[in-house]
Amino acid sequence: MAVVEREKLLEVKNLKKHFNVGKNAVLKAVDNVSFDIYKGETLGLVGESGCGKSTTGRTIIRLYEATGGNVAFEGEDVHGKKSRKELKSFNRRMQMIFQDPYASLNPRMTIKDIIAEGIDIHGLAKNDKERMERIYELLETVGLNRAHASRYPHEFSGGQRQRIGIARALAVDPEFIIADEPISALDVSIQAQVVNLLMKLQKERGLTYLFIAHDLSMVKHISDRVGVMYLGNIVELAASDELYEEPLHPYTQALLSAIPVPDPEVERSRERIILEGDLPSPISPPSGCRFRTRCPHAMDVCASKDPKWMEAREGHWVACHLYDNELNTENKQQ
Amino acid sequence: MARFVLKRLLYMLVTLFIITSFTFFLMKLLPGSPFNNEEKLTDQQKFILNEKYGLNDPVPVQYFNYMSNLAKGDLGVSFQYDNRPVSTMITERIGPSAVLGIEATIIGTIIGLILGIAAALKHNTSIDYLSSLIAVLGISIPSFVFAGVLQYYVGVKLEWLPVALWDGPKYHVLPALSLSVFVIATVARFMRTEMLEVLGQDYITTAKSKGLSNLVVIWKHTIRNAMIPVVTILGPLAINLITGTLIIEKIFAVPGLGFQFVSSIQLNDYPVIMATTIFYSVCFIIVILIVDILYGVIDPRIRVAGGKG
Amino acid sequence: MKNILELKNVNVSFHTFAGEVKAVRGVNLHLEKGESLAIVGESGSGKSVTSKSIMRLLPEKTSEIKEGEILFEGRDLTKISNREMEKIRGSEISMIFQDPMTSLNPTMTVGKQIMEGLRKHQNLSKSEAKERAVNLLKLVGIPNPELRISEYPHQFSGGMRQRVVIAIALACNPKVLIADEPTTALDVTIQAQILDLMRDLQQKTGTAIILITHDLGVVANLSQRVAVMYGGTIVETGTTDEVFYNPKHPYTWGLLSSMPKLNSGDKELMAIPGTPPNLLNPPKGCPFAARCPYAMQVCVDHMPDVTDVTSTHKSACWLLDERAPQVEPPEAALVGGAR
Amino acid sequence: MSMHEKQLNNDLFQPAVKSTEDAEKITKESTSFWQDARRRLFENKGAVAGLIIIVAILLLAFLGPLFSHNTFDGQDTSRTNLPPRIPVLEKVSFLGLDGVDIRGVDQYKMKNQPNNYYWFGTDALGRDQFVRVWKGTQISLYIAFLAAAIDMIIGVAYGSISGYYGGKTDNIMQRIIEILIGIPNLIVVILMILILDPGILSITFAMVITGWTTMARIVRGQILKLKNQEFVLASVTLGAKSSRILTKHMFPNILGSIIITSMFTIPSAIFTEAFLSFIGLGISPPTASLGSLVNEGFKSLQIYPHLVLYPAVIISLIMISFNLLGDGLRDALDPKMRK
Amino acid sequence: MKKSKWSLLLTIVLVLSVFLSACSGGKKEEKANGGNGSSDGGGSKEKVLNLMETSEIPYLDNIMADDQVSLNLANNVYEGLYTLNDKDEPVLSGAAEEPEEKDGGKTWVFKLRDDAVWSNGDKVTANDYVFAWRKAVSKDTATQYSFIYQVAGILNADKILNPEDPMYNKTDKLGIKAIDDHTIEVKFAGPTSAKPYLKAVLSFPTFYPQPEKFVKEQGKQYALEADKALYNGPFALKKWEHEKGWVLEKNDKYWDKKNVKVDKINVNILKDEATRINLFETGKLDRTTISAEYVDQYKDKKDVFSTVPESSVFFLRMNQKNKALANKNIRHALDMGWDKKQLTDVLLNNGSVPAYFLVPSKFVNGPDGADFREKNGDLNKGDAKKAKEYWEKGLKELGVKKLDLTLLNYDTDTAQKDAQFIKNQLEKNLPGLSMKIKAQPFKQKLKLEENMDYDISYAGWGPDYPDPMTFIDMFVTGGSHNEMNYSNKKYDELVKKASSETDLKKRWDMMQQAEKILIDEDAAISPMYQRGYAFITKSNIKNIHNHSFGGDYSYKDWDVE
Repeated sequence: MAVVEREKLLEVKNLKKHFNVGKNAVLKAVDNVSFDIYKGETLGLVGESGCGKSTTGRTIIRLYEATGGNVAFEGEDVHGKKSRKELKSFNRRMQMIFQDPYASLNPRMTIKDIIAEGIDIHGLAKNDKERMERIYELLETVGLNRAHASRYPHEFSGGQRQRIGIARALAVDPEFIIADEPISALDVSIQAQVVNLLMKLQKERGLTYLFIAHDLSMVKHISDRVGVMYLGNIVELAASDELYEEPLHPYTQALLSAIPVPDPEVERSRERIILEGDLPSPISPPSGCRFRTRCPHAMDVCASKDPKWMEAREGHWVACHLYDNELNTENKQQ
Repeated sequence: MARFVLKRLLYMLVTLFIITSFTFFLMKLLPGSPFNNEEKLTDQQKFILNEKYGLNDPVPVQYFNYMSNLAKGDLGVSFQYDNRPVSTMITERIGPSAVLGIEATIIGTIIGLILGIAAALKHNTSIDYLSSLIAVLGISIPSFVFAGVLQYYVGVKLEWLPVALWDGPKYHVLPALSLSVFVIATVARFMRTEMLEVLGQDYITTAKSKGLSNLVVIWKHTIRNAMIPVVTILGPLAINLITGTLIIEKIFAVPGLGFQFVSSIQLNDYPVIMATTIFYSVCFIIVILIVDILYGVIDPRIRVAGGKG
Repeated sequence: MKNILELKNVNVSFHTFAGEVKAVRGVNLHLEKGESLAIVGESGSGKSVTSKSIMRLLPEKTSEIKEGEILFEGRDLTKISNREMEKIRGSEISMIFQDPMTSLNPTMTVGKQIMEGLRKHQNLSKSEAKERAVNLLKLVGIPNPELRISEYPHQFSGGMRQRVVIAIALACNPKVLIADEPTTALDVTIQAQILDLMRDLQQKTGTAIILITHDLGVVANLSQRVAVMYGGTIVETGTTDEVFYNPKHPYTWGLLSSMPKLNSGDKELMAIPGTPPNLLNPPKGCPFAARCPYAMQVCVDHMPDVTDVTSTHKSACWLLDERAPQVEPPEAALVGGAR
Repeated sequence: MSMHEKQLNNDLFQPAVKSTEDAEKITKESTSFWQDARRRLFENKGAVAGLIIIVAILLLAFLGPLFSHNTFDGQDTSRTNLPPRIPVLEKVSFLGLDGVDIRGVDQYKMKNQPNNYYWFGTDALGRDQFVRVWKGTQISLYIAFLAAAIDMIIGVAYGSISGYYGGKTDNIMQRIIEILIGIPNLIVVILMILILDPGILSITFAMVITGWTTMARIVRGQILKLKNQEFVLASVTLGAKSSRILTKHMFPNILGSIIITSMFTIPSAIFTEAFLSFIGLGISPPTASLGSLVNEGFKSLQIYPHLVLYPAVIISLIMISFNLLGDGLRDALDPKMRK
Repeated sequence: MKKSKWSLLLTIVLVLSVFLSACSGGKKEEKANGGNGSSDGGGSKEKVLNLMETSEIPYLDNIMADDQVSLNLANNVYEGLYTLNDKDEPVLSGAAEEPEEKDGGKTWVFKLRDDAVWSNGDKVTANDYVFAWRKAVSKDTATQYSFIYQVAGILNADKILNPEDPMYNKTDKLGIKAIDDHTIEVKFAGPTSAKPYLKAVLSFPTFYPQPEKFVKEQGKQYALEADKALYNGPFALKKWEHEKGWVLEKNDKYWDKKNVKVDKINVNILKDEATRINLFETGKLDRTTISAEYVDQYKDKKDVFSTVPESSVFFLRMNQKNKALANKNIRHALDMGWDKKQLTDVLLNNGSVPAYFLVPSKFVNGPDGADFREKNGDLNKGDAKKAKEYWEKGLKELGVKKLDLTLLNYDTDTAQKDAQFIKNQLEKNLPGLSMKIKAQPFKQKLKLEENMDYDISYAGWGPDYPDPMTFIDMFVTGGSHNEMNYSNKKYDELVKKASSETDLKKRWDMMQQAEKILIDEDAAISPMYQRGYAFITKSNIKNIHNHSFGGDYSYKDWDVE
């Protein structure tokens, strides 16, 4: 295990985020999600669209008010009543990078004003000169140059925009960054630019990331540990190598086998686990284990009982009845 | 679906109640009495008249009385027209207004759609510019100017059609035409934008890639989808026409509701003001409901969403 | 084997307010009967424009095929009348689009949308067309096709919709199917289903497929031959194995090396710096020169010729010129270690 | 290949010197959103024509009255209802600018005014219609701009609050709008005129009281859309206050819609004022607006067409040009059109 | 569900088309049996008039009638004891002979005509009069013209109509009694000789009889539709399409039908003037009023153009609650300071005449047979120079140099034009004056006048009965129409005395003196003009004359050639 230093930066406990849709319908976008993030690591969060991974990120940073559970940042509760000052200090320490490079930059503002927004809000520059210097520095950090400062977002390519978004987040010197699908909208050749930049920044500044994506190969590449979400729940969480080499949860297994590999030979010989059907609606999720409707190993118990979130091996957590020893004692053959 | 309509109807009642109450008190703020010959009335007469119509009561009492009558379906009687029940007054006068309004809406919609579709299909050609010009002119020139010119040239000079009055289908032509100009312009404009939008959609490409001819693609795939938003503007537009248009009714001597309403306000004919307002609001709300339902008919996506909500 | 489709020196331009955008510049391609060819490239490389120009689906007013021939079974598609083209579309060549959410008409039942093409091209009666539509839905793996045929697209999930789109495309047993990023908008698990389905169907029907994608994984999965496009030109083509295991063009190297491999550990990804060229004012020389780590002075001003590596493997790069220095592809570009 | 081999110098096959900056260079000239919009606007012939007409009318409205020695209120019963007569142009008889009325009588001769020229004729009180028309244009434009301004203030504030705070606030505020639409405008207008005394201000207020609902709806829609845009969320995560989000992020982005909407408010305000004049609730004389001039002149359409012709033409010109400009602005400012 | 959307659409289309065809179909039928023939297209000898009104009939019930349309209709479809002839003189109609006077003129006994019947054949009886008169003063009827019973001085009328009087609403105490089926006895509160106009007043529709049985049968429905009323006049209302128009036909039960020349009158409601002219030009309308603009067009066509004087007088009220207007000189100046002739000749241009008086000319003749105006002539007539003198004197008395006054005005177009003219003239002729025009909707204007919340107001008055007193008694101190705080003891005295003076000559003199005080001495009002109307009439229509009070026309006398 690569993680030696185990100082918790963020603790998420039983986080819930429900949306009211219509009169009696509740969309349980995030339901009872718990995980920790350690200082300096990157936690990847993967899952299909609609599984609640982005909602999780946005709830952590208080873009959404949590319905239940709590989030502690360095032991301090993030949610609950806060003074403006406290909120502002959180905002400085926790930042976010967004998915859509076109929608995440205000088209009516120049790049310098976009990047300097955090500086302005938190008063991080004493004067205009200092402010401009900070902006130039940030631009250079993300591989852009001074000349770009006075231009408008629409003049930039997707990759450049995403780097501007990163510079904006960096402007307040955060400790923790939630990257919400930062590369999904980019071309392959550009994705690598952004990922490399993020990794470089982590190394230089000791940042901690929550990296949300649906692209498993990228997540594996960047993350120390990876959590897999399905329909509002985390179903498996482990160090990335372990997860990829020995996935426990049937969903994770299916997910991994579904990734197309850019290697014709591998592809030709690969046995896929093809999941039947689609993601059920999060408004009326299946009872018990939410994955059971598509699970190749579904048992009777899966329909009646929620699987427990347990540590199947050291540092490898899973929520699946297949690994519930108490349940499986009689079925166990080994 | 039934539940959805029922819920909406209930909700409509609440809105209606508030509009009614608001209008009642606003109307009571208008100075002057509702009596024709107010100028000549002595104080004694005023007292007697007010007593007869319950206008000596404090306004809240009058309001309560009105509302309880309303609940019983009694809209009261007119002050300016000999105790005539307001309900029959409205039902009598709505006929011509509605016929005219519907005719104008139909004419306007058809011509407007043709213009809009032509403009979109021939985007950035002279046809497009011509149709846009017609649309802009239609919106820009007051309808009474059209009406006046049509009446004078078609009616008096050419004697093709009756100048005015309301005696049969050929009497409808000029007023309906004058009214439809605005509809033509609005619909053409809207349709053009929507058509252009739909023409850029992926499913049009899909349809084309099936090998469908242009005509089929436009007819079956484009127009229907472009019509959906047009329906929304058509509803309120039609309501405005159907509930009567003062100026056109005046110029063509159409016995409609438009003039009635304006004069009732000018003469403080309280029951007529109230009834017309209620009538108008009910029409408005119902049409919006119909538009919503129609929306579902045209657009299956909304049908389901509506049914759930 | 005979080429069913052949593109010869195709040039396509768009007219915009800013000037002429040369989206496709001199593309040569061929497709054999029953094979599957992938066109790979990033957005703006001209791959979608190429496919749409085969179908003649580019906007009439703003675009123009400036030069070249598109031969379908020997007939030049750029020269035939609209009516003849309509006969070919959907019956001989059909197409699948990227976003199943928007490529179906929301106000028409799924069945009708399938039947439309059938009735037009095969003169089927309504009931015959319906039967065929049900069969098609069954074929693409939609449960209860009899019921679902009268539902509207919004009642289907994304994956199911893409199946419907495929059913529409396959309705008349076309000889060529052009799939324009058919899985990009789908989730991985659904993507796997669709890829499986397409491979399956190709085997069953023998339809030749042109697969347009930016995802090399999808290419490896589905296609026999690959054409890599960049800046409106084809920079490398070959069999899948040749392009993956013996890439010759630095752009192909870049593409391969910028993708993380599940088994490749924590090595830094090799990113391609910079951004793609602006086709409003395309570079005189190699379009990739500005981003190419191996660029030479010649690259900037002179368009490289196509060099045959093998009879099937061609690449347009000055590095293949004998005067150029020998350059080895970066380690990260080597797929699976095999060569 | 053979050609190149002859022409190309070996030196060219040296690695090119590049900096990463080149790769990130932006070749296009820097244009802000507004510059871009302005360019687009000026490319739209209709919009430019509209703009020119508006400017011309504005100029004439203020300078026009100076051309005449008469005041807008200068009555003289000896020169009533004179048809237009313009020097020089009077010689071109088919223009109808020779002072001869539609019955063929030279009114100038008849009313003993041989040396006077009234470019637009005179009205029933013998007032110079030329001066009155331009004064009326001033008033109409003033009303229109005032209405648009108030509409903007109320509509924008209402819509922003409703959209930004959302939830219950939004719900209640939307219900209020629905009710406002349901209450007959005329009652409100009459009440306003009673409370404020007839005049420009009361008319404007009366129109504005329910006229802002469209603006509010549009602003609300835009705000709702913007609220979930990622750049707004980014600002929230940076700890921005509501005021900052509204002023820095929301307003600049809805400004386009606001401008477009008010472009269409202006003609509708002029129309409404004309309608009020029609039912006798317009501007208080001797001040005139275009609406009241048209309304007054309309009655004698068949006898003294000049009384209705000029104000009607100017009203129409104003409407047309604002509509054209509005359309042009919509095309120029609508982000959807930005490609 | 899939099928239903099309069927729903289909249903809507069907319903619409049925609706439309039903509407147009209905119209065709009406045309077929309604016989909307115009004068030229009608039968060989049928004489048809095509006329117009500007509004719907508010009241078909003659007792309720309180506006020109209703009064005019009542005058032609009903009949009372007297009618006005073409010289506006009351002539016997329902009454068979002049009344027998008793009690020194305080009681009149009328014999009713034997051959007068309702349109259903029932005889018009004495009881019908008693029923109608009692109905007119009842508080449940609350007709706005109930005051006419006080004007006529019918016994107890004022007590019955006074809510504070113990006799309030005791309608059976009204001074009318049926002696037998054909005889009625009317009792008056005072001597009838002081009221030379009494017989004319009795020709007013509020005094017409109503068929008690029928009225009671119909209940609330009475007179709401053409067939819900009985007619005893020369014409009967045959068809009444609300807000569109109505048709009068010769009443074949009318006792004097041989003198009714016209067979049918089509009346359309036409609110727009251009439309009326266009209809006239296309031969669909026989007669219409025209406004100043069109007068220029038609005034040379002598065969169609005519002007008709009216007895309504328009004047400016000057509110004496305003300190400046309380000054007599200021008022004199304001009256003299503008050119009344220009107003009538250039602006109104419709036969109106400038007014230097309150009591209109050609309204009533005095006991000496001369017009009221003949002796009193023009009052407070002056020119701009004289006006200025008064003005400066007034300003000096007030101790100011400038005056701001607001002119309260109707919101009609013509009134607006008049006001602008006056403003312009006054501001030019009276230095230091600045005037604002405040136009208000009719009702609101009345309210402001009632509250005396104005400076100067454009007002008008039409006679309620054919006697100068209907004008003169308006301005007594505290009078309900004296909405300008005018008070002059001498004036009050004269009016009071004149009301009970039985010597008609003396009475006449007193009224003339009062008018002089009002205008010449006090300049309490500034008379503007006596209204006239300009008409265009098809040249084949003859014998048109109008009444100065009550219903405008008696179509009975009209003829089509």
